[in-house]
Amino acid sequence: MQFDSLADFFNMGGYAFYVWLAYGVTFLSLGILVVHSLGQKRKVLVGISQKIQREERLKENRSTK
Amino acid sequence: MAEQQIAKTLLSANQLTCIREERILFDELSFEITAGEIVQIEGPNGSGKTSLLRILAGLSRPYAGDVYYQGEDITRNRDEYNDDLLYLGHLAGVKTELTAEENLNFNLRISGYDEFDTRGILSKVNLAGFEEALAGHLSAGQHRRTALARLWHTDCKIWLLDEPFTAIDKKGVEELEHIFLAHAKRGGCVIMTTHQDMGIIGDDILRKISLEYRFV
Amino acid sequence: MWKWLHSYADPERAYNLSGKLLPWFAMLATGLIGIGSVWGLVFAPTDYQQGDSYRIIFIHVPAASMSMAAYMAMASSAFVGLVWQIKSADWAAAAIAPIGAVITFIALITGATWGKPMWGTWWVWDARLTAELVLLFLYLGVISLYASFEDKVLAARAAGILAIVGVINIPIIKYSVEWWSSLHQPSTIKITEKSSMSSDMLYPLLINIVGFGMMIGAITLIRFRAEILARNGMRPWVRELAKAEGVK
Amino acid sequence: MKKGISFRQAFFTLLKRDLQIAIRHKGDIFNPLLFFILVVTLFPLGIGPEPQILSRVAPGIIWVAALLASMLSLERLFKADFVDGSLEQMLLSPQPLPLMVLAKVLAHWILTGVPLILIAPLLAVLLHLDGNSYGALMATLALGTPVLSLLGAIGVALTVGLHKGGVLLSLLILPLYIPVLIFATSAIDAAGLNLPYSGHLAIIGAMLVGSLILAPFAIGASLRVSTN
Repeated sequence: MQFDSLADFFNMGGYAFYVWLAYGVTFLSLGILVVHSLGQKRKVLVGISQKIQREERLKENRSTK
Repeated sequence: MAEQQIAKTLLSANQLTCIREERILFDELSFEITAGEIVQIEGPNGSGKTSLLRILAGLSRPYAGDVYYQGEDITRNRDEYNDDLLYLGHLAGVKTELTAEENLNFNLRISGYDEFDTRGILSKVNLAGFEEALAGHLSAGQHRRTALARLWHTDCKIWLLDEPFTAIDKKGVEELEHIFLAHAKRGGCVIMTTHQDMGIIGDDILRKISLEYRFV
Repeated sequence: MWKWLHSYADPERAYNLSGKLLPWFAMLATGLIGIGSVWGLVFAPTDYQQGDSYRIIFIHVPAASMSMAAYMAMASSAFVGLVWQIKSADWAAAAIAPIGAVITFIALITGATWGKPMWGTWWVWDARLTAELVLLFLYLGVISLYASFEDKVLAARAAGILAIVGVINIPIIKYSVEWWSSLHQPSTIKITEKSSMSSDMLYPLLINIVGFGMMIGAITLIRFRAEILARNGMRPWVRELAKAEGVK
Repeated sequence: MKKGISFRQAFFTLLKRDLQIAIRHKGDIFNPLLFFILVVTLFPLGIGPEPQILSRVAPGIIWVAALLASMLSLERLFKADFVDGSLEQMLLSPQPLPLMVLAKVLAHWILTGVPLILIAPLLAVLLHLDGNSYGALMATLALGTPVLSLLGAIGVALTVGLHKGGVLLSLLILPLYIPVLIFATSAIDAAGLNLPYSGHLAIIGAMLVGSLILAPFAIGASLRVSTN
């Protein structure tokens, strides 16, 4: 353990702003990337299921004519 | 017997699948085209006629499947295949800044011919007198004829023609039909898409490949 | 020789295989990055020259090294896709691009926040930062080219060609930028990690480098799976998945 | 009806056609040149007219303007051919595609690169470029602008089928231009200090050879994707 107290740790030897900015930006952007990537799958599947419904409506239209 | 068949097969499509915008246009389409055949690809708009023609020409890559020219994959011996292929798309490939004569001259030279009578060929497609007119000033039909003129001077066996009769008058269509028949008789083949009825080439000669509009 | 690759080129198999791999990558990534970062932030000794500001190194260096590695991975995947016409490889390349861009962005930002206390300025036209900036442009080029094509099969092929052109140019760009910065700047204001790093500093760094690699792998798998689904919307097995999802 | 066209003849046939079209369409030659001149004249207005400052930044300004002009003019390299179908015909001609592509890029360079090289000394005078640097300026432009055309053509070939070109094109190819810019401007700087610059030229020459060999294949592959 390099730091005597929690306050000391957060202070980062006076470089708190830079160190926490760097770590903050890193984990924030990684988090956004992960969430966005995870969301993609659902978006794609919902898009496809909507397309299937559209196609079925089209088919019904054709067969009733 | 079998050997003879192979020798005569010019082009064969093997399990072609084409997908556009996540829609299947056709799948696992296989056929063989032998020397002397005139083939019409038919189907409603959006059924993939042009796509099929472009795949056969090697311009588009199918989602799956291959096209074979004389038993070899066309993507492997492209230069050789192109040497025996004449493709005319719905875009004419005619430069508006050049005259009809210059256009034909260029098209023939780039196809590899070095001796030809440009004016004679142009007069065959009724463009006599228009040799020095800029293609941009020609009418739609004349513009199209400038591109079609190549058919009168070629030894390519495989003709792929996308809507060749567009903007061509009745007499012109007849002339084209004659040249198709002559080409087929010489051992070539013609594969085309068209919505127009043909007068001379009857259903007994014409082979049809039908595509359907598919929803899924 | 490449037959084994072809069997995984089947989209459904690739989808299932990557689904099996994903938890391992994700676990390793979170574990390693967690250990490495805590070790680096809390337990690693303070640098006697740079004080605690040097702790940025534990994310800056992994991000910087992985940004280049991700580009290589993207380009090699694109190369496989182009030469052997394997579509899954094209999709994998398309999946890596945005991740690489984010990693490069992180390398730039952490470089700047490290530079401010060290050099007294946020940005220096240092060879490595400049090369990193150019790399970001290359990534953005690939991403926006991919986004510009409506037909994603074509988009992946076009982006693949660009990635390969980029990978041939990267060494030239890197070399020229290094040469250029040595020409214009005294070499005193370069970040130089001391080769004789104490092992207490080195281990967390190495752990984080591996962790970043695993993380890129994990996110690539996530995006790759979504990409497979999007490109195979007409296949029955995808439709089943979509129907199940649509009911929810 | 024998086929007797050699590769050389096919190359010059295409080259001649492209030059002929450009001569009937003069705007394509003059507009990029005007753009080049305009960009260069904007800099003194922005920076100030002091000769020392201008002569210090002159190599950079001329080269950056040359990059932009080359990129702008390249946008039209394959566009017309794509729109009227000539591009498809070129891809289907029995001639090797990289050769055809090279002919088109060469025609384009003759039409836009050469005038740019010829006008550059005039602009260098306006920017008070150091007297010793003129040789280096011309040499780097002569060796460097073909590299720009070849690399740029890859980007153009990739985007020719897209509706939005300009901004995307710059994102694709400007990063690739960086090495040329670096070596060319430092060659001019070195010449200004009376230092030898043959090493720089050799590197630019190597880039030219490398791109002459590799770029036509990349351009060809890109065109096949774009016309798909």
